[in-house]
Amino acid sequence: MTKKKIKKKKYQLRLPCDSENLDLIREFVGKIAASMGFEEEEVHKIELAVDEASTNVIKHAYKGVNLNNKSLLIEVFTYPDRLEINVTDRGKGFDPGKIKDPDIKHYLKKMKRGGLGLYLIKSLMDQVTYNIKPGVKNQVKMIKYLS
Amino acid sequence: MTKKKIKKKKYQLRLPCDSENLDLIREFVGKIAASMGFEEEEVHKIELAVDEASTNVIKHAYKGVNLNNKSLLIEVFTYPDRLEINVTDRGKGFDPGKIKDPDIKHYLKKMKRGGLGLYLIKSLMDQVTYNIKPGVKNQVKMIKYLS
Amino acid sequence: MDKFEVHRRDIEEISVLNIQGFLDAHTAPEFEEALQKLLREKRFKIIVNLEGLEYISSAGLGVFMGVIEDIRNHHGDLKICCANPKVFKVFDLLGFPSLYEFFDSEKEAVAAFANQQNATQ
Amino acid sequence: MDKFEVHRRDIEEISVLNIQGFLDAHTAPEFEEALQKLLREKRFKIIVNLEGLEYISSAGLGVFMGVIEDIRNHHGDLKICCANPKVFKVFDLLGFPSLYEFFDSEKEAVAAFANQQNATQ
Ligand SMILES: Nc1ncnc2c1ncn2[C@@H]1O[C@H](COP(=O)(O)OP(=O)(O)O)[C@@H](O)[C@H]1O
Ligand SMILES: Nc1ncnc2c1ncn2[C@@H]1O[C@H](COP(=O)(O)OP(=O)(O)O)[C@@H](O)[C@H]1O
Repeated sequence: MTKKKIKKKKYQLRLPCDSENLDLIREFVGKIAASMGFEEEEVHKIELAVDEASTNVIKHAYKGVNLNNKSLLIEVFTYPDRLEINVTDRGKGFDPGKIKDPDIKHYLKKMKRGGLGLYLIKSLMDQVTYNIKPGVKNQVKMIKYLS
Repeated sequence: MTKKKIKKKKYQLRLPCDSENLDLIREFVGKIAASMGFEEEEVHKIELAVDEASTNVIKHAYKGVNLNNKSLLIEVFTYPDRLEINVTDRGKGFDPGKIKDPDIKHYLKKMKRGGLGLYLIKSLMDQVTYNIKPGVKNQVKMIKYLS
Repeated sequence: MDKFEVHRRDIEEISVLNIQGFLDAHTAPEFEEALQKLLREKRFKIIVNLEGLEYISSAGLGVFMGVIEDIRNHHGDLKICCANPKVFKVFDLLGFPSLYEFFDSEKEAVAAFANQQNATQ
Repeated sequence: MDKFEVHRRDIEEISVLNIQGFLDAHTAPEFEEALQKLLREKRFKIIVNLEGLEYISSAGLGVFMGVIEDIRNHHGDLKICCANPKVFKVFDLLGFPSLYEFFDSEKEAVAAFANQQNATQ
């Protein structure tokens, strides 16, 4: 019996930290997901989750951080049964445990916007983990299984 | 007088060496070129040149080469006046000086296909240079100016 | 790089914003500006028609949240119509239908403003 | 990931291959196979209709080059029609119009086969 090699493929995209690139990021991830056999609805969820994670990097990661190369890294790993996506920055980081799920009625009263991104990511993907090392490597890892 | 910082942006895409990814590569480069203001016709030329360089990596670079990570790297640098694209592999390399421009009538007689890729790249882009270090880093660098 | 467009039409007291394309963190400021302009003109009866909207992220939803209180404080409302299922799903995931009225057609949204008018007269 | 399609229609002695979408190194084998099938069936009067073809790279051109000698040795021909300007430009850059007949419409390509027939009778 030969040991079966696990069919894993790696795709990597590194971009300047600018919202004009969200489009490119969604297309990149969406095409890979579609080629794996994800249905259109699932592809949309994956694109949205990656958009949200990338938007957070663009909006928050490098705020007040003095760094020459403010880039955004998207890594996609495809497996026969699932898609894994890492969105990584080298910015100031954050404590995901401290971010509460949004309460929409509360938001309305406070006229506060936002806080929706992390919640959406959790709702859209099957598994989400954070790995935060401020200034070194802050990573959101998202997994979606093929059904 | 303040020294004006040159507006250079860097985009990087790393992919498995597989022709199924040509589509993704064209979209990636095409979107960046379009966003810089290249006309549709020029965008097409840029996409085709990058497709040809990537196809060469997929077809030739790792033939008979035993390597775990056979990947293809596309780097795009945008400047106010031009687009630079590097297509890089770590395969066996080749001598670009030894590759002659194709003679189409000759090809027909010999029933030989191919040899067209490098010629097309030269015709489509404003500047093309090769940097070959077999097994280490083989790079085709292409430049297109905004007119 | 995103394609996004806002078009405004006024129907008497009501202003309709047609938004089209991709509404994300890059294009949200354009939508925000169109809404703020209405508020500066004291036009508080607003319908956002999503018929041509292909995509929305939370940055787009944030724009809706940012103006609604101001609008309602001025006895106005922002009603939403013609969302495609994919776009509606995002609003729905975040509980928007409990705060905003959604309609299948623009006509129904216009009628809802008229009915409110009658009820308060 | 590419979208590419080949459809075949026979008009008496002539076979028309409609190719659509993106013809690159990934999809070229599918086009090659469709041509080889015609050769196996000894059908050597071939029109390739490019009406729906959005993109071609040298891998696609290589397929045309690979079969033409065999076809002409059998007193047949491969004629090309309905290329859009972007696609024609690629053929043109590589000197194909000196080796292959290009037509604006399929009708003209069919007529060219008929004329050749008459000339040799
Ligand atoms: N990559 C990141 N770097 C730094 N802070 C982040 C990052 N991602 C999220 N955050 C923090 O988490 C908070 C919640 O994010 P999110 O739910 O997307 O809402 P919003 O971005 O609208 O505030 C942000 O306000 C920010 O403080
Ligand atoms: N990245 C590469 N690695 C190794 N060899 C290459 C590479 N690019 C080009 N070559 C060599 O150059 C030759 C000419 O390439 P090209 O003009 O694209 O025609 P074709 O690929 O159809 O042979 C190839 O046959 C190959 O030997």
